Amino acid sequence: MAPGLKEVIEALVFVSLEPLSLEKIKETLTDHPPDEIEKNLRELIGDYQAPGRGISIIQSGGGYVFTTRREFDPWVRRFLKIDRKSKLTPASLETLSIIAYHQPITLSEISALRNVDSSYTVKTLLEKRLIKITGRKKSPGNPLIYRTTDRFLTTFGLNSLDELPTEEEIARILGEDKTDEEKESS
Amino acid sequence: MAPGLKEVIEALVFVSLEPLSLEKIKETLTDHPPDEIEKNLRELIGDYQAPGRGISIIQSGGGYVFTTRREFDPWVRRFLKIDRKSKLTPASLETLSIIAYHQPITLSEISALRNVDSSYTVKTLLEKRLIKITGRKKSPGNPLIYRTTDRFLTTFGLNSLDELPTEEEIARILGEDKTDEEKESS
Amino acid sequence: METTESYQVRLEIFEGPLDLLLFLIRKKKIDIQNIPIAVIAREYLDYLNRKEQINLDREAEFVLMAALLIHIKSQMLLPREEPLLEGEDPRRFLVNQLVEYQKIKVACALLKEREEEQLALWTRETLPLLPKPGEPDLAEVSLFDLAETFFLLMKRKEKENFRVVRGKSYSLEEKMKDIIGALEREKVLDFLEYFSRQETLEGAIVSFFSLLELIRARLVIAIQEQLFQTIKVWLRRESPVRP
Repeated sequence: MAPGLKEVIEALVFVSLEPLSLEKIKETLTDHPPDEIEKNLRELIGDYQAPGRGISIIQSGGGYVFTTRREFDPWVRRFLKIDRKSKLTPASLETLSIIAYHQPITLSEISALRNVDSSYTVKTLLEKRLIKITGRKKSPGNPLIYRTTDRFLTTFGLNSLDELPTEEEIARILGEDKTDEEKESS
Repeated sequence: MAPGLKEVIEALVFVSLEPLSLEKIKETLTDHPPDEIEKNLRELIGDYQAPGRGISIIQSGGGYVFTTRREFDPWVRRFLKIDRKSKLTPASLETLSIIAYHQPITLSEISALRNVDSSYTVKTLLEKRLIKITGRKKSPGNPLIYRTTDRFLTTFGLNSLDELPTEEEIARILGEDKTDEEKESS
Repeated sequence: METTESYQVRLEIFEGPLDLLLFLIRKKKIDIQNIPIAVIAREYLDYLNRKEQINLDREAEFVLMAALLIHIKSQMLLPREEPLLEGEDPRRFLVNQLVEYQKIKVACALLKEREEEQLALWTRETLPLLPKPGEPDLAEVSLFDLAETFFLLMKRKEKENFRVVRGKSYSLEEKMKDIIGALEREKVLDFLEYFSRQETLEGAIVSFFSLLELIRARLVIAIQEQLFQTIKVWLRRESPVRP
């Protein structure tokens, strides 16, 4: 094992404000074999999982990032004098889910799926940088199209869009609901 | 020793936006005796002084703050260079937006619009190949004229410059608040 | 007051007509693939009736859905010579929409759990200490950032009373006359609207500078109460009358 490699990785994850991808670590440390880097990264994450730590490294948004540990949330909030981090409103969450699953998507397609004019929530999501405009659709009127951002991924602790709840998961939950209802009515 | 106190302090130093003073820690953790807090803080700092760490806690600016270790500075700098290469500063973004909407445009026209000498940002954008020189203007001094590149289009997901969001579209998105307020107050 | 309240009712309880419909279907334990449209239409109308005030602006989507339900109901009551084929069921479109919406609702619930988890984790928001002061913060930008930056820049320029005239196709004088003309007809001009009506970007920019010239020449009064809000323009008379 190259001496100091784990420490270098620790320093890099720390200076990166955004989740640091494995590719970027490898790109920076070209003089180390990729498998050495991966091994040391795993060790580093392991070190932080040991008891007695206030911070840890999580994988989110396609990379690695330092965060405080969940159990210290009350103290952090007391310290920062923040009651609660603001949650998304149901309307925003609904619109965001639609964009996440149907991207790239236009405003009128979003509104059609929700059956509600969604321009206001789309604007809010743009402002929160959870979605972005990425071009135009080749269709009459050439409407702007929207996609989710990397910030969307980190907000939900996802590494990529592939980690969104799958059709099967959704179907299973819908199925469970149904059997519950049947039980109730029987 | 109070269990978890060291970890809480670690989490607080980590999230603090400025060097965290001992007083502030004591203010937050009023349910712990001050000498316990001091003892745990010292232990925490000691933990990070052990070999094999890439970051440490130093005393600076009237408080305690995380920093990367001096010996990893070369790697950190190399990383930041790679990390920042792919991004734009606010100044670059401003300059790029002017070129996008006003092309073909000369350097002095850009500088006039920004009220700032823009030769440095123009140079950066040229290096990033987001803009290119396409000739000279037939005017006194024959200044060079700039245009955006195909790479600019792909970066922003556009097929052609006609697809840039129009004033109407941006106004509509940014102006949504207004109509809502009007509706509500009516 | 009522408007705000009904708006909140809608926001907090039902995100939209599909949400309400789904609620009624679940409450009645109805199979989504085979909705008894007469029953559900009655339930839906009952709900709308129970709400004391329905603001048509805000609740237009709910009313539209009621109309759709009644329409489907009438279609289903029409006597037919031959029974409907599966694909011709007038409920088909609505059912498809509901099925898709139901999936989104589940996805929402799952994402909400994940959001909750993430809310308890705190990341650092400041750049770590480095021996030399860093460059300004960099950010990845989207097309929206690009466009927004430009238009905000243009707005800033306007405040600086800066005059840039590009392109020969637009004359400042003509635009100024145009604005004055519009003001004489309409008394008050919503500048954002006027600005949006311009066919080209250059036309829009020139209209901005024309407005500036008019303000500078003390021919008009322009007021913008807040950033992003529209600018209202009045002709200046001896004693300007503000509405």
